[in-house]
Amino acid sequence: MNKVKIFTAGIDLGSTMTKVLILDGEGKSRAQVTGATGAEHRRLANKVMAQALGQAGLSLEEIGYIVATGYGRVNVPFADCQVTELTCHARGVSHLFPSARTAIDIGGQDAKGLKIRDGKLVDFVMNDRCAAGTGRFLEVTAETLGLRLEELGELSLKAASKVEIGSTCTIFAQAEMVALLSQGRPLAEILAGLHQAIASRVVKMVTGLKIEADVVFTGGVAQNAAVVQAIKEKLGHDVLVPDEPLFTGALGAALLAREIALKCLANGKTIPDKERRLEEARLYEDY
Amino acid sequence: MAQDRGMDRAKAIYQDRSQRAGELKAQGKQVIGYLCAYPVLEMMTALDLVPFRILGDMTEPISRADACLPTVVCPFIRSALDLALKDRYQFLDGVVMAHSCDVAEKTAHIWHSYLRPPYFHFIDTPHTTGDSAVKQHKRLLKDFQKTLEQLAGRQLSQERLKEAVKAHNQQRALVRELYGLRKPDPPLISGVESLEVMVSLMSLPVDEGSRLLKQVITEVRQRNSGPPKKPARLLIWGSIIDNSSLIQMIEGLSANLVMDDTCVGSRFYWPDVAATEDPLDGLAHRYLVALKCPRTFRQADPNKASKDYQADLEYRFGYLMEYAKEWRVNGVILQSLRYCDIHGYEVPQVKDYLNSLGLPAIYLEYDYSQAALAPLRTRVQAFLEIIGQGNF
Amino acid sequence: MAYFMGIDIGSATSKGVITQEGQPLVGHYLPSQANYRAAVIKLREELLAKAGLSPQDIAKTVTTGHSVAGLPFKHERIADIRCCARGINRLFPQARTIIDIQAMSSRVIRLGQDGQVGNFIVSEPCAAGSGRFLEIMAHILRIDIKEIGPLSLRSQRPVHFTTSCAVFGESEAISRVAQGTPKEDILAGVHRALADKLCALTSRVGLEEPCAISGGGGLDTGLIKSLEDRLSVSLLVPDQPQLVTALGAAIMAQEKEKC
Amino acid sequence: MVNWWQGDPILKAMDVATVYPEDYGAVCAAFGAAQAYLEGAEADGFPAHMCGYARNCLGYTARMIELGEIPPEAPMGGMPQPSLLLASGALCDARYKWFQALGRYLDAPLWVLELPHPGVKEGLMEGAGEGNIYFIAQQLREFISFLEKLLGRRMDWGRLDETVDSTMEMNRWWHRANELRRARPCPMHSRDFWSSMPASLYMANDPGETAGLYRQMYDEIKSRVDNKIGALKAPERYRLAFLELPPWHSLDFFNQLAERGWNFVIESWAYHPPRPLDLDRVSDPLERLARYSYHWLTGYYPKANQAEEWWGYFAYPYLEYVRDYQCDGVVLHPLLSCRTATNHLMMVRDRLMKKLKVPSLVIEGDIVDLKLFDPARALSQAEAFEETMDHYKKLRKEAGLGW
Ligand SMILES: Nc1ncnc2c1ncn2[C@@H]1O[C@H](COP(=O)(O)OP(=O)(O)O)[C@@H](O)[C@H]1O
Ligand SMILES: Nc1ncnc2c1ncn2[C@@H]1O[C@H](COP(=O)(O)OP(=O)(O)O)[C@@H](O)[C@H]1O
Ligand code: SF4
Ligand code: SF4
Ligand code: SF4
Repeated sequence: MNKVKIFTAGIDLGSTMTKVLILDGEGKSRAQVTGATGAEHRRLANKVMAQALGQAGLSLEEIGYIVATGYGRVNVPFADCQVTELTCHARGVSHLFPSARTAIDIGGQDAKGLKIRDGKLVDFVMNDRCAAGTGRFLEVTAETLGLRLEELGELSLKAASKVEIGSTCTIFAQAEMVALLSQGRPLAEILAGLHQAIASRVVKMVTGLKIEADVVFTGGVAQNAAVVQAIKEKLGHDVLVPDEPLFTGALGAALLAREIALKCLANGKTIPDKERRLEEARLYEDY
Repeated sequence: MAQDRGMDRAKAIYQDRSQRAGELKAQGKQVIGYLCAYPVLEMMTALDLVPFRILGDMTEPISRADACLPTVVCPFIRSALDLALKDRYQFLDGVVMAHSCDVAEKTAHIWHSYLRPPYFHFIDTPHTTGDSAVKQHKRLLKDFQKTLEQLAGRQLSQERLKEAVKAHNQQRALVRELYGLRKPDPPLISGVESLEVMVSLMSLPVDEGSRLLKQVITEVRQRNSGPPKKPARLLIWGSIIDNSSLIQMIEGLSANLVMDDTCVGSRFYWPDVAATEDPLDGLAHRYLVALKCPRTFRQADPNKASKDYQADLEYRFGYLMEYAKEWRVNGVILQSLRYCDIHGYEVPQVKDYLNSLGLPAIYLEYDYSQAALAPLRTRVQAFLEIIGQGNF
Repeated sequence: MAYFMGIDIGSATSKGVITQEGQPLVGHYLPSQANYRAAVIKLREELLAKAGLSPQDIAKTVTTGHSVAGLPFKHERIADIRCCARGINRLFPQARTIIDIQAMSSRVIRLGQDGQVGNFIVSEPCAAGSGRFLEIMAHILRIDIKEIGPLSLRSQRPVHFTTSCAVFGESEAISRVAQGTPKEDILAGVHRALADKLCALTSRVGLEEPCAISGGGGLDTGLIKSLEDRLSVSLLVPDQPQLVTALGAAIMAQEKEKC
Repeated sequence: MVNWWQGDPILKAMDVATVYPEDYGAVCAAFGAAQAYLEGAEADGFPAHMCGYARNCLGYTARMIELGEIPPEAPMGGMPQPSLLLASGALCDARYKWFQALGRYLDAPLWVLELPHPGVKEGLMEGAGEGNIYFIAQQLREFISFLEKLLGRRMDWGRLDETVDSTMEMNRWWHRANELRRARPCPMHSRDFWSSMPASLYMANDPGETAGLYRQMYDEIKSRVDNKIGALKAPERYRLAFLELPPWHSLDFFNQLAERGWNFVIESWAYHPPRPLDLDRVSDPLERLARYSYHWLTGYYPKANQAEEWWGYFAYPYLEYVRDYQCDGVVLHPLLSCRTATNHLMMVRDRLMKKLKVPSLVIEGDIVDLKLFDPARALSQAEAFEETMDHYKKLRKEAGLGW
């Protein structure tokens, strides 16, 4: 059935970043593009999509099926269907690492743990109410210190020891950090403390799933080597990180899109063909 | 298309619970507020007192209650107390509370101290179900009867009490009939509508409630505009749900909520009171033993020297399997309000039981606020995706 | 003639006041930024310059707020709650309750006689209940913090904000912006949410009138309005609410000197 | 688990050794070993807001069963696997729910003893007290027949009689020792109370021997009082009450307050023995036990009723304590994981202020979970609270309250 060539796309409209990934007829990645989901960019998810289409040299009509996921999935007018980021991440993770049984994903505002069996999501935990221990923590840090996000991890790995960060509140951890700096604590050690704080919060949350190897770590924060290191230490064993952890959700979405499309075709049905408009996406419905 | 007049009325009462109570008071009736499922309604009804269930209001921010209750207790109770402190329960002629859970017990004393209702009684409902506990419960109900009689200014005869038992049993039968209409696929009545009806029943005198129920049942049977068919048929278990927005959120996804085991729902109405020579015997037994809430300690056989965990689960949660079978449930939502201990401790055990039945379940904890629902939606949707994984 | 200095080292701004004969002479503040110590030293210099005084002229200095090690001048530390109470007492001797809204926390103080702390409660460390929430919102809406009060007062239809986390509140606001909700309605919603939190905090120690406001949050007219609505009282608002604690510190410096 | 002398004397008289998981929870917390067990319980799906003792016990038990032996890292040699679980319905839901939840791991029979918690007015209705006592005694009888079956031996009633008496004797000395703490300066700090109270509450030893120890303690405290020796090195500047359970993992916190002259002179009502009760004429030992435990809970009711305080057991006693021990202030410790020790605190705070003009400081934390307690934040409020205490001291003088 894989004879049919069909392009599919996944769009992961996260709280912080929008990610689009397009798969070609063979199921290989043809384009992947990210954009910030900032206050004004968020509405422009279509721009990121358009860029990805440009990269792939395709038009919207040529994409057989589009799955939207992430925080802003609920209203993406050019998607054919919405699937939660939990399912999409699980799908992406098990595609990249068929041996994965646990996945930890830390994004801009959420952190989640996924339990995967035979490539399928069977259980999960995620944060709510409080954004402590998420990527936001790092963004705020970078902003306060005038550093780039990419620098945080490496700097922190240089620390000889680490400072204990008491605040759990994302927003106040920043203030605490400032205070520590003014006490003359070395930057690297403070950063090490912050990374530890994120890792312990997330690992504590994920213990609720009874972690089993292999553990895969994804999401934007997985690009930060210090968090990866801290999570390894807390878990007491290795974790696998994809080459492009940011795209795991979008990849999962595109893979699901492909599955759905192929299934429809195999059953002799036409792919659900609803009208697509490449226009603004909304975050959540008004209700 | 038939006009859902009973449904409309139920909805109207759900939206403004105190209005009818006000009218009844104007007619000279006394309205007694009660918290939880444990105050014995029949005794109030028999003395011509109108039992009125005290609920919270999820949409109203809690501001006054924090002065007398800490923030680390169940937000439903905090909300109910908060409303009272804001004079929203001022119309009550009396209040009766029971030792349903720890927080409810303590709140009873706080309520009594701060609000000083004209009549107040606390029933220290036992927590075990052995013979001595049932006897103790009966004795406590006799004390309750004494204070109620004082309030009503007359004696309670066994005949009147038996009549009240009948009236309430009849209402329970009607509720079960209504729930029966959720068995077809798609169900004839949604979870949201069903909750609205339950809340309105708890705001009306028993006969009036039963009339409303009959009307609703007739309408629902005839309607052709029920909920749409959806892949998931869910059962919801757990802490009190007195506001439809959680259910609305769930039913806004690809699921119908077809059955519940919660306190403004089947848990409250399911068991009947047995007709006994002394009606207090039937009542003492029904409210302590037959009513199944995790606040009561029950186990398969207390006298056994060793433990069979599975048999114990079967004994405690077996009814959930029957619900699941009869209502053709394919997934269960376990929910607990944050800081609700009695449900919290139960969760892993209910999960064990549901696992043994092969029924998928998800646990949600929320803090009784509208804002908490948005993040829950992703969870519920992911759960529905897990149940329906074959669809991809 | 004796001069006294009070310095309040806040997490957002550091503030200083010099008093003369028990009356405020000059006040000054600057951002604390990343280095409290540097901020304090600079603040002190600028404050002295503003008053045209030299360090020797100051009979005693009290610092309050964050504690900073190794300050290069003699000073005594006193808890900020006490200083805040003294400050308000000097400005509004009739006040019985203070709602103090700082960047990182809020507190409600009941006053005893002579500006003594009668009772108090400090909010939990959560940004959703402090001035920080306002800063975040100003940032998202791309407006100056000074504008949020006047803007919010113009709102006709405040949005219903029920979020319990400042970070999520931020996203909620962002999506509101995306939906085209007017800024003033978003701000009024934020003010209401914050006022609700402060109201709950207040109820834990009880509100006795008259009630005064202090801290940087007191600069926000929109927040004051929401608080007044929520509490059904009218509030005493100092001209420079953010300087109240520093003023109190200077007053404490004088008290300490006496005994 | 603690059952306030309902079941313990019975177990003692039948030679059943007892182990108390709450006590062990405090031990794990003090040794810093609790965190892993708490996480274990969470991993098994128990919500994090539940009782720290319970989660510690559940996590520990899960690990013990998984290993098939006492975990090697367990502090003080660990807790052995029990052959009977005796739960108590007194004071909190958590406790019988928690032992029931142990059924996931343990194959041990479980028995629950209830203690009625009437309201003040309801408890004082005609016949109510006797009815409740009858119910307790009846339950104890049922428990004994179960034990006899389980153990295959008969109750030695003579021995039970003695055990009950020595239990009461033990508590009498312990109570008297605590009464001495009214002295100025107070001769015994809460820390000493917490380290001595387990002997009374967790009846692992012979109550007769314990009575001797408490008696010695009484003598020692008495001589301190006679010589005006206080519990602190520093002069006693403030006398305080601590409500409810302490942060077992951060007891150092109290030393820092002690340096400021804060003496904690009285604490959690629920950890204190009942006021002595004359039961000499009651010949049935079970009835004596029933009356004794019931008196512990409801002994304050008549006075609470007079004072129109409808929360007779958890809120009212503090009105008496704070007055009798002449406290300047109260430190309240709401526990994120315990409703029972927290429910009443706001109300107590309010009543103490209204009736006695005594202020309270609220410090949030937990008994076992150290992540929830921030000593630095708490200490930073101490200075301002001193001013508050000074202020109310003046007001009390003005109001003629006397201390
Ligand atoms: N280069 C990088 N190095 C380290 N962290 C990064 C980098 N890029 C992004 N991040 C982190 O990733 C987060 C966004 O992750 P993402 O998975 O896209 O979240 P979401 O789906 O919620 O938008 C940011 O908050 C940031 O902390
Ligand atoms: N002009 C203004 N309008 C409204 N709010 C303001 C203004 N200036 C400061 N604020 C508020 O005051 C807070 C700072 O208060 P401040 O008392 O200085 O805090 P801290 O002492 O912790 O530094 C800010 O978080 C902000 O919310
Ligand atoms: S939800 Fe739980 S804590 Fe709240 S009243 Fe019900 S049983 Fe009690
Ligand atoms: S503590 Fe901080 S991160 Fe947590 S809810 Fe409050 S504002 Fe949000
Ligand atoms: S009283 Fe509190 S600490 Fe004690 S067992 Fe109950 S819930 Fe746990």
